[in-house]
Amino acid sequence: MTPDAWFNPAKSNLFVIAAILVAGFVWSIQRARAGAPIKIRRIAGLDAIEEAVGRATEMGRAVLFVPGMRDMDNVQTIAGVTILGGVARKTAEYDTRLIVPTSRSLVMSTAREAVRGAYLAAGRPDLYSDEMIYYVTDEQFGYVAHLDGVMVRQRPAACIYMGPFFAESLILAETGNSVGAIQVAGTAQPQQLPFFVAACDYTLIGEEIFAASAYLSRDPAMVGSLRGQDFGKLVAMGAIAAGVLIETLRVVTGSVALASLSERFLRLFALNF
Amino acid sequence: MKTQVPILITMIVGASLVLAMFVPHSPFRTLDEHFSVWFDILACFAFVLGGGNLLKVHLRKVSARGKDWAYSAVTVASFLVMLVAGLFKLGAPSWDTDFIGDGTWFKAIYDATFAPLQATMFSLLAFFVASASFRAFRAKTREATLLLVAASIILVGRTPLGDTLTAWLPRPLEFLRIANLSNWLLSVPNLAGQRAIMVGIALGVISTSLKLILGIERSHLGGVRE
Amino acid sequence: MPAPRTREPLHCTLARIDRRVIFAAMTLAVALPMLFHLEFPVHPSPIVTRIFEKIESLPPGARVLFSFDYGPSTAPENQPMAEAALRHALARGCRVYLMTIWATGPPQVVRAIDNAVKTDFVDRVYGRDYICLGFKAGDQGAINALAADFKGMFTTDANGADIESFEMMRGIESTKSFDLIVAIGAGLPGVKEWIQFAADPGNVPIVAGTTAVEAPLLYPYYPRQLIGLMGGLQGAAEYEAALLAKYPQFGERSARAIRMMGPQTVAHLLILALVVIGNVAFVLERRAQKRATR
Amino acid sequence: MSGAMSGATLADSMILWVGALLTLAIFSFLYRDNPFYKFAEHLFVGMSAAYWMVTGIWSTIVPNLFGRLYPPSLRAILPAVAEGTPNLWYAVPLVLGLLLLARLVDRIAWLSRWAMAFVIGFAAGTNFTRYLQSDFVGQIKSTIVPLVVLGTGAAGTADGGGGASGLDLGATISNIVIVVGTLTGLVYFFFSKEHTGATGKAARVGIWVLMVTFGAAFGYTVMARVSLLIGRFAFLGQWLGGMF
Repeated sequence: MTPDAWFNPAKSNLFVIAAILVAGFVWSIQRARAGAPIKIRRIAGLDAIEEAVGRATEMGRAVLFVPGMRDMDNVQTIAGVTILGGVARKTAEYDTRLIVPTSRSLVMSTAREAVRGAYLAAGRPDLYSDEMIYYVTDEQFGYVAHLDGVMVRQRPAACIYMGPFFAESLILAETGNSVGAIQVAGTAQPQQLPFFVAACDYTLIGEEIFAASAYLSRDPAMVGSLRGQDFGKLVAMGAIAAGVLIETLRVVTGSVALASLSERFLRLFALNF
Repeated sequence: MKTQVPILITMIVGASLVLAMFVPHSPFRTLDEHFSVWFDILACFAFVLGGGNLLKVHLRKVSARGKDWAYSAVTVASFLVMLVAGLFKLGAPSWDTDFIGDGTWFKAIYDATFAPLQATMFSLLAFFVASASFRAFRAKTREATLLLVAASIILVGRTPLGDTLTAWLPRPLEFLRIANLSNWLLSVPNLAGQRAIMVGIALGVISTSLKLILGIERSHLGGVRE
Repeated sequence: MPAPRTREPLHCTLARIDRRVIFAAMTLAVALPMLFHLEFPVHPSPIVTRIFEKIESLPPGARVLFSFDYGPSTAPENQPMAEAALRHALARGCRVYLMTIWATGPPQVVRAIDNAVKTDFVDRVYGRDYICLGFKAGDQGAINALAADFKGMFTTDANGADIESFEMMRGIESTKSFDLIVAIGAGLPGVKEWIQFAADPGNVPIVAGTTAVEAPLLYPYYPRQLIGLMGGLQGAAEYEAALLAKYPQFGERSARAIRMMGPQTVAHLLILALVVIGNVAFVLERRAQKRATR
Repeated sequence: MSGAMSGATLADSMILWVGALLTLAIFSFLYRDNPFYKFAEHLFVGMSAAYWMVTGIWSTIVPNLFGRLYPPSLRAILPAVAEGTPNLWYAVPLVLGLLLLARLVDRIAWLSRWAMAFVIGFAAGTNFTRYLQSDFVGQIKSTIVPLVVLGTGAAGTADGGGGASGLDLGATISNIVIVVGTLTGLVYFFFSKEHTGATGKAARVGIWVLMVTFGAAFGYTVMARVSLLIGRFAFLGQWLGGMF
């Protein structure tokens, strides 16, 4: 490869895979926009958010929303802020107090835009104030110490954790539980999922957190993108199934032709073609 | 201006970074690296924004003399002390030395307060793990039972006791020894689960990125779709 | 359950247990074994034994690169494993090269030198038998660069002395020049990056030690890409046990993880007991509910 | 443990004392919220915010912004960098950074969106490629394994069953579990199909695999957390040992 070429041939397989995925997404989105009906399965964790906000309203207590421990360069954080928009729309409709402490000031800025937009869309811009969303500290456990303090002193009726979480997941969920809050969590950090699954009432597992904004908005283009995600999974499953079949036949038959086919097939998924 | 320009910026920056993977020609070749540094710089401006906001919130509480205002004063004071110690490199022999080098006030405060506070908050987890085990890890369903069984095998398998408990198993049943069982659990079913989660997350990330680049997802801009 | 009318059912009593009782139990489960120096015999498992055998097979003078990729917050887990492996390599007469790609790592390297080299191997000469290279920024990029040109990245040792002035640095071109990499890590960047950027591309043997949290993520690499793995405190204790069986002269100094496994085991048992009690309460409660609705 | 205090300077023992008292203040939260915890919490928040701000300024803004925009400005602080040539491209992050601070002034706060748009675009672009390569394509490749393993002592399985010839039963079972587990796990995440019928059954198996994964993670994490607590108790022991 010459350093000044306009295309890197070592990445041509990745280019094709990316093109297939993107085409699948765009096609699904276009079809949805054109009005093709798309069914989406129930995601219990997201339905629970409405229930949680409703309960906070009944009890006259606040909703605490935690968008995770990373900055806006993390896609999970972006997903978290998008879900926050949906939550804010509900708290605006029900006139329920919303508390959003953040551990990054960029997240604070973005979250303010999202919440302000939601209150406007719900027709209650009068209820919005910047003070609902504030920066605490970038330090993981300093932030956790503050969140614990907020929970025991303000006793929110609902705690919603959406975004990237690390060791603190259990401290938050257990403290939230001790004040009797209904808790909904979602993260794509595999190591933290068992703690959320065990200690919270509802948990969005892995990919589900990225489906949330589409699910909440019910906007055709967004719902179409979920279809695109499913298409991607089909591509992955098909590739695995085909590869496993070739490999198994190779081992069973010991054929040389299959060995070279299997090698070529695996090369399609090499990081440097 | 308020919505269209940001969407355009996101689109250009995002799309050119995706292209950069396939196009080694300049300027794409070094785009990733440069944008990373730019982002780091922006994140540091964000510290200033965050610090400003923190001061604003707590100074307001102090001046209003509301409930717990004294604690807000603690936050303001500790923030300013740490800031001055660090920015002016107090205690350092000269300006060209490390801001957190030996002998600086910044390091002394860090060692005395920051480090133990952080480690202690971290170790609180052991207590919460205990209370969650009692309260939350219940065999309510078949799924929950599986989680419990897997966790128990690892918990016992990773202690000297587990070894002793199953060391009597004869050779043909060796794979049932708890150390072997926990190894298998980790390297086989655990691996399969991790993979399924990883591929799913990758698709979620790709989809979200694409929606951002195409301008479909804009709720972070306060954008109700027009 | 035929409980006397005057007493409340067992599951109600259990359900009312305050969190603070559990917290107190946890405190005692850790503090008492520490106070009374409770110890259990530790037997090395295969995944740890393979590391021991690998280092045991190295000839005197072999070059071993140690990377200390962790900070003080996980030192209780990582430090004992790092020191045990370091003692072993020195006991075999290997030349050891100590470095870190974590900004919080240098104090840990210094501690290992104080605890292991300067107490058990006073005859070893700095620059001939061991060297402290210090910290290199750049995360996995740094590993990538070391795999191409080692001395281009480390132009000096940790004290700023010219790298070429040390006898043991002669002939070191890249990470391929080493006979073994020992990566002790606590997260990202860490063992995974050492495998991906140095061990795999250069075909350099690698052994590792990690925190318990990281360990499950590394199993996919064992045993093909990773010779052996010390996972968490138990992994460290197993290595110490293997080391002491062959080299009893290190004694108490190399039994820190074994000592810590006492409270660790009791705490695990407590957690298991809590899970069991919680589930007993749950079953009783469900049974009582069924009876009430019948 | 004890004896660590011998030869310690006054500053060292002060650091130890403050650290020990703050450790106890945080632990007191386990009993209930109280003024000591509140003090430690507010101290932690203020100090750590300043810590990150100072670290960001000295380690990034100074060398990477000023150091590249106008290196001679750093002659007194970072002499090694001061000889470099100015790179005017770094005016862009400077401008974006200033736009970000516009948020502090209500009238022009919307300007900060431009800076945020850059951050979001950066996130979208880098994550798209990174996840495509190592998590999507990379994981597909690793899952392509034969469902039948021949020979003995094949590496990669811990149970090492199997006979002396022919089929390696242990490795075969392991590979089948890996492939079936991964595929059914993926089925669980399907959004456009309700979990009924065959999909439902596959998703059911998928969730079992996920639960075992979570159990393994739980077990190992418990172990790590307990080790850290032992470390903290050892620290308190050192402090107590120094007192007597």
